[in-house]
Amino acid sequence: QEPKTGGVINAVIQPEPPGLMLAMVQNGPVQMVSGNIFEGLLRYSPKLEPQPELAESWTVSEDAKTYTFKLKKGVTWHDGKPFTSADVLFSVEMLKQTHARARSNLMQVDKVEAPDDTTVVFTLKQPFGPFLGIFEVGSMPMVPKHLYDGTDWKTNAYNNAPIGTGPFMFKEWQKGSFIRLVKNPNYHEKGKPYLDEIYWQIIPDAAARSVAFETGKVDVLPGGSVENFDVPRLSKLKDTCVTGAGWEFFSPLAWLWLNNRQGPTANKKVRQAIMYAIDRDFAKDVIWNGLGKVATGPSASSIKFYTDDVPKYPYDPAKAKALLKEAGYNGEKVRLLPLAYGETWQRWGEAVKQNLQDVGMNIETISTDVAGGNQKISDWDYDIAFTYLYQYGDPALGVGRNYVSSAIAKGQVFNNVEGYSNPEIDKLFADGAVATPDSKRKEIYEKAQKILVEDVPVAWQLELQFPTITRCKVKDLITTAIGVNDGFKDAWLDK
Amino acid sequence: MKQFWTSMLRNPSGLIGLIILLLAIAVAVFGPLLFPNSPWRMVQRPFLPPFTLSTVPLGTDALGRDVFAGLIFGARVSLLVGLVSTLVALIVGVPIGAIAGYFGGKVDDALMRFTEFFQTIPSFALAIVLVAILQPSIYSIVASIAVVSWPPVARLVRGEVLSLRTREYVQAAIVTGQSHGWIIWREILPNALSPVIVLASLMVATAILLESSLSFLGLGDPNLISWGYMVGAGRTVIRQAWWITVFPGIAILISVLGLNLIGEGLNDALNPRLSREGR
Amino acid sequence: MMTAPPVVSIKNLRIALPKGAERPFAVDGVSLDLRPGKIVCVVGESGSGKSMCAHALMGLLPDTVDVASGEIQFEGRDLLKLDDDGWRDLRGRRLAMIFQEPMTALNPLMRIGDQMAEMFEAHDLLTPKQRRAKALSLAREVGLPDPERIVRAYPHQLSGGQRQRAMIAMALALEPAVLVADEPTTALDVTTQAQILKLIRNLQRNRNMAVMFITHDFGVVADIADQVVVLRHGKVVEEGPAAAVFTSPQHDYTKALLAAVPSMDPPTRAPLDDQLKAVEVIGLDKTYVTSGGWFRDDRKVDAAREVNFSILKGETLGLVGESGSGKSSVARLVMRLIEPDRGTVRIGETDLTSLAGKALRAERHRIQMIFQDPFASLNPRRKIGHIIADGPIAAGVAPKVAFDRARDLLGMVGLDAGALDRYPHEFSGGQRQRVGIARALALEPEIIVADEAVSALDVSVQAQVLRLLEDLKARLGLSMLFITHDLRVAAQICDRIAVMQRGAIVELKPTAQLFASPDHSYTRELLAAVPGRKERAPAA
Amino acid sequence: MLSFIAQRVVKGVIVLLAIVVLNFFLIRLAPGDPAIVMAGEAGASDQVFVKQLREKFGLDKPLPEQLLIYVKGVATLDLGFSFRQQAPVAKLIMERLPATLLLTLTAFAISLALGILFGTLAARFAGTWLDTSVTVFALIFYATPIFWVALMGILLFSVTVDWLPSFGYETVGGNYRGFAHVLDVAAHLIMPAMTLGLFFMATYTRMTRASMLEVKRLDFVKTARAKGLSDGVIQRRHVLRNALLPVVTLAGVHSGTLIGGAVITETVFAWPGIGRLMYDALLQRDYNLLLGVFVICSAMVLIFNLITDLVYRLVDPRIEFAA
Ligand SMILES: Nc1ncnc2c1ncn2[C@@H]1O[C@H](COP(=O)(O)OP(=O)(O)OP(=O)(O)O)[C@@H](O)[C@H]1O
Ligand SMILES: Nc1ncnc2c1ncn2[C@@H]1O[C@H](COP(=O)(O)OP(=O)(O)OP(=O)(O)O)[C@@H](O)[C@H]1O
Ligand SMILES: [Mg+2]
Ligand SMILES: [Mg+2]
Repeated sequence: QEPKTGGVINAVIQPEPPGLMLAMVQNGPVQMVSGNIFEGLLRYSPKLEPQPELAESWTVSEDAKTYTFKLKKGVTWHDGKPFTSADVLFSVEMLKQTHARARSNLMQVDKVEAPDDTTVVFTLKQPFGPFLGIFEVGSMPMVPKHLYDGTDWKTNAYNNAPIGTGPFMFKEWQKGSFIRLVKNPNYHEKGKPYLDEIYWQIIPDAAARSVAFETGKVDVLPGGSVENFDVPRLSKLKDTCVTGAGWEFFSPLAWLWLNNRQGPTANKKVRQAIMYAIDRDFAKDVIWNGLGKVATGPSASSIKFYTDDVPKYPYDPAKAKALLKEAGYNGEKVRLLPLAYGETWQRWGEAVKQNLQDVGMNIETISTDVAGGNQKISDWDYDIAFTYLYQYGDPALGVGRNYVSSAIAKGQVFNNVEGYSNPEIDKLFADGAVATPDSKRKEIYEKAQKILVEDVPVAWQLELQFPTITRCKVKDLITTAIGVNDGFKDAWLDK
Repeated sequence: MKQFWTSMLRNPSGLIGLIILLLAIAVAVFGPLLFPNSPWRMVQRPFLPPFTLSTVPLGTDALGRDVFAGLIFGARVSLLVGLVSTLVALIVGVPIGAIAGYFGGKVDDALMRFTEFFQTIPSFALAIVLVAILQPSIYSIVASIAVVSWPPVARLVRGEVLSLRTREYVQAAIVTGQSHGWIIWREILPNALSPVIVLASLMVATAILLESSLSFLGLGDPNLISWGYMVGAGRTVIRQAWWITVFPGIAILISVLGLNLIGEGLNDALNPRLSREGR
Repeated sequence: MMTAPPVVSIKNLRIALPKGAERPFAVDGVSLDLRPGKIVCVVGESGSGKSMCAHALMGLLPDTVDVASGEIQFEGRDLLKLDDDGWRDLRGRRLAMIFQEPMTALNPLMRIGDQMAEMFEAHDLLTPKQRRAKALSLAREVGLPDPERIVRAYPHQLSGGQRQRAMIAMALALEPAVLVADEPTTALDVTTQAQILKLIRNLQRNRNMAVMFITHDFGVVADIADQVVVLRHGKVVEEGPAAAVFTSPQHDYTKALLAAVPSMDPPTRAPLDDQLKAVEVIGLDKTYVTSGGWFRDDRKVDAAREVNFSILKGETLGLVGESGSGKSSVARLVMRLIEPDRGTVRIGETDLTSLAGKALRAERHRIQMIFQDPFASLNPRRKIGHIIADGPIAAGVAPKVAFDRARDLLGMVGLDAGALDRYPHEFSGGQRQRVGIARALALEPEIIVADEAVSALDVSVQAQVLRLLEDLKARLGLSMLFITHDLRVAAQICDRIAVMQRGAIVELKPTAQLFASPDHSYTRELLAAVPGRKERAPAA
Repeated sequence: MLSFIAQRVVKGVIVLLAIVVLNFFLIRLAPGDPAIVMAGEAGASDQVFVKQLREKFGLDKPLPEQLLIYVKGVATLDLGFSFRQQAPVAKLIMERLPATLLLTLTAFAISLALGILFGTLAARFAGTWLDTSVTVFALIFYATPIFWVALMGILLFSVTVDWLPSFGYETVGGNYRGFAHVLDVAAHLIMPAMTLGLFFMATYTRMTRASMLEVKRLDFVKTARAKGLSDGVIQRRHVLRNALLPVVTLAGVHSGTLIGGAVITETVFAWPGIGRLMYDALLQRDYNLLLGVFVICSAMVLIFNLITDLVYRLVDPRIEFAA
């Protein structure tokens, strides 16, 4: 079908982004809105293959240590200034200070150079398998040097009216109400974007969001904007399309942090018992409405080098009880920290608590808001805690960080929070990141997965799926592995 | 006393309110004995509509838990929160009000500034912040409800004491050489009690509402089931499973209504002057 | 003088009280006539049904009571058969009323002038402008000072007497045929009362109105009545021309009432010069300061200025003066219920003003107080026994002993021992006042301060209580500070009298001397204003 | 009158200052650290990064110093900077304040108007079925949790019949101008304002009823009847005006509750007011913003109180502005 030009889309954004300057703040909603304004060097197909965006083409040296990007010509910022390699160099420097993930991704980079206006060369300290996977807009957005260089970034006026190279330009933000983006007439891909305007509606209450969709006030509900319980009902509305695509890059995986340092969960048998005690199919079918998959181990099935040839933990309360007995557990209190991300997660916490109580564990739920929960997790002050994390396509980016002992550090809510420490695993992940070719990496990672699943450092639960719900007239909304976060440049309305 | 009960029982609204409250208390006290299972237990398939299975007469919620059992156990928490937080508010508010009203002058001034200060901060907002800071638990909820509800008690008691203090029988107690504590306790407070009791009955109602609002915002005690929690938990699925929210909602409505009717009845029974002339 | 035909004639009126009231009929078969140019005084004790008669005549009976039978004839029709519109037309225009409490009978949120103008508005008379002009002239007619200002003032800006004048102006606005006045002067000072009585009398004569005047004060009756009707328990027990009722009362009840009115002739008393001083008050000063806040001037009232007096053992000192002159303040200062700004109160050798806390509490039993209001002075939630025994128990007497003594005291004040276990509301006003006396005596005080101790009681009860006090005082050798605004009472009970005006004692003399030859002009004014002085009730 | 206002303003400032100090410590007591919250949202965090953020926010300084800096700011009407939202707190609040004022004032007007109307009716027909039904009607709204009424309202008026919009302040992208815009906002306002207003209506209904019955017994009403005034005039001019005095006082005291109640209403109806801003700020530990909202809310309560006091003083001549 031939795309049609024109039209306005109303999408829901939740919660209200704290700002739109992607280089400074990077939570979900910011990415979703700013993915239209800013761009990265690359995009990724649903199969996680790199595709050109601001970089037209790229080459990798023999020793896999030098990556040369050729930038697209004729790209301009929204204010008309040209986009050049100087902007890339500046962005790398700035992101190292303001963007935690970019900072750790770029740790491998020895130096970045710009031989000319349209060429950028990254030289690595050592080969880094997943290096081509760090260039999408959320991980490394390009920032206009001419507006930020030499200013106090955090108070720069353009933070509130960001200037990017993307298909849409920032127009208006009524706090608490909506954010309005308009078409970039000078966009570097001719004919795109098709839409005239995007309204991001800010509706804080989940029930109100589904009503807004139902009554036709919004056309797009990005993943996670309504409670799962509502998805089946909304999908049945007429003229409504649902897709689970657009999460391949993130492949969110949910698990329970188990405190490996102290308390009952320091005992491997107890951790295994927890795996057996939890009815994960129930969670998938009832709490997530059948969306997603039961996780088999530390890696989501869409991630490179995934294997399901690992020990299995089916729902088996009897075995769980036996293991607990073996471990000598007798009723010590275990604190469970659910995730304060809304109803679904709360229900899930209740179900898990009930499962664990059924096998004789003494569970006390600790309730906190997001901030309080993060504090407790980062202080290692918990026994069991819910979380879900993105995997960023490659075990070296999103998996290893959760299990290697070098990633143990107080004061953070990600990485090795559980305090698992196994020299063998440390070595495997260290090798895996720099090994070539891929077949070698595969071998290493499969071994690591087996060891981890046997040890149960954390209790893996589900590969999550956040369906995007749209009116069927919205076409080609999701074309890449980061879905709605990659901007609406391909989307069009079938009127 | 006897007179009080007869006038209370003769008053239709007071009677209805009393019946409702007694029923609710009976449910809270004896209900859980009939339901030995935890209300959190997932007993049936989720979203089972009410009146389909006699074992779960009011249907099940999103996880397949018995709504009826939740209602029964919830009565305990909701009433407990209502009663205890009111009690705490009285324990704080009555002495402050009594001391301010009795001693007057600078003491009064200081205590009333203090009270005003608490009244200036929007109460629900303060309650939210307090619960969030103390971490949601039954104790923090009771404490923060009490913190936001004692100022009216203090003001009411102060007002009463202020006017009672100048009564001749109080002066008589002073001139017969009785101590301040005795005078406040024996001569003043018993006579200031009736408006306080009326206020207290309304405060219990307000506290139940407050608890439900906090639960609605996800600031309830995660280990205890309460009506507010049930409404909050069910609201996202209100479209496909109305019963999850409607039954606890009605439970809240009826108990709050009952308590208000009691308040009305108490008011009529304790301050007969007002109601006598219904013209 | 020919007797004119009555304008109003109440026949056999009977008003039923709701079930459970103390008696079935508030008013039981009352008949009386009102004639133009005549004042009919309705007298009787509290609760005898006086107000009910008045309200029935105005059609303002509360909903809870019903007219059971009878009729009220007025200008050829029976008022009791009127509908709401009929009443509305008559009220204000033909029938007008003045109430007892000038403080509360006016709407606090409306200007005086507007409230007067409402009288015309209610009957659709005149234009708004004329109404205002009329209000002004009415204000002038009832003798309100500075009428231009007064019509624009709000009720709280007027004194009690001024308010009552405004009420009268309102009642007279439409020249009604009948004026009903329900205890219009009871809440006022003697001096103000005298002025208002004179005003009513004059206006009524000029306009040839029929007046129904309700009072319980025989002095007032003696001053203004043409006709007297005596009510008791809702029934008329005696009726006749004023002179006849005063000189030859027929009914026993009337006789008793008249006998109970204290005389203005002080009885002769033995001098007490050789006694020691029981109380000595030196240079008491007290100024009430009502804080006006940070940016406002404080309001100051001098309640006591350089007050000096002493009371000898066994003596009764009277303290008289009009309302607000500072009598109660002096009493409270002497009792140390409030702190003096300056001055000393000495009881025997003890300086009470220098004590505080425990030490003060230990000395308190030596001086005790009897309060004015028999209702407000007893804690409604404590039994009589406790009320009396609490003081001794607090002073360290064993409870058993204290209760035994309380029983004796009840006997002494004329109540039986069963009263110990009952609550105050089960007693009449007179009985409660006896309980109050018993409480004061329980601590075996040397001095008793009685602040208006009999003012709230009906004359007959008042006489009994006064006798009781005299008797106890003599038996126990007490001294007494007796505060009253009623000079008749003071005349009967006091050895010496101090006259207070605006916080200062202006004259202090032995009673007989004060009545015979008052020195200060204010004392003279007070004496002159006592109602019923000329006619002099024939009493003991 | 001016000095009265001045006095109240000075008192208000002192109260506000106390609120600032108390809340400052209260909020800092809360577990949770804005730096960690933000770092977490960035998708990864390491200690260097968190430390940077803490320095940026000034959270590394000792508490008393932080307080001093804050109080100094407040004294110069500078409520600080919200690092999360990358904007001055005052600006963020001012963006939201009009919506909240519109909502609360409308709700206030609705509750007062309906409450007085129903209270008058109930008092007029006290003891009859009308009295009972009015009282029960008002009570039901009082006894039902606000969020519940809101949800039902949305179900009924937005979903079932689609008469009223269910969220927001105006039709986004509607580009209405002039009167059409006013109508649009009004349509959005009806449900939230009603929900909030109906809750408070019950209190005013009862208060008005009780107060009317009380005033009716007073002597001056008898005086008015003795004048031959018609019942309507007596009710309006004499009874109602006097009966409203305690209602006015109550209304002032209530303003704090009203603003608090707005948190839930604003959440359910996506009303872009400061109630929601506060709740979001709390969840994100946006200290400066949270404090700012508290200060502004308390200031609003103080202003409400001042206004009711002024109204009271204008209505009741017995209370004077100056001695
Ligand atoms: N509103 C009422 N409802 C019921 N009973 C009443 C009411 N008002 C008065 N009574 C009763 O009616 C009787 C007569 O009362 P009324 O007011 O006429 O007495 P009064 O002679 O005017 O007394 P006072 O001198 O105290 O004013 C009393 O027994 C009183 O208790
Ligand atoms: N607590 C108080 N604060 C301020 N002013 C007061 C106080 N008590 C009394 N006053 C004022 O002091 C003055 C004297 O009052 P006091 O009660 O002593 O008079 P009184 O002679 O007993 O009058 P009454 O005959 O009416 O009882 C009055 O003007 C009164 O308004
Ligand atoms: Mg009377
Ligand atoms: Mg006095």
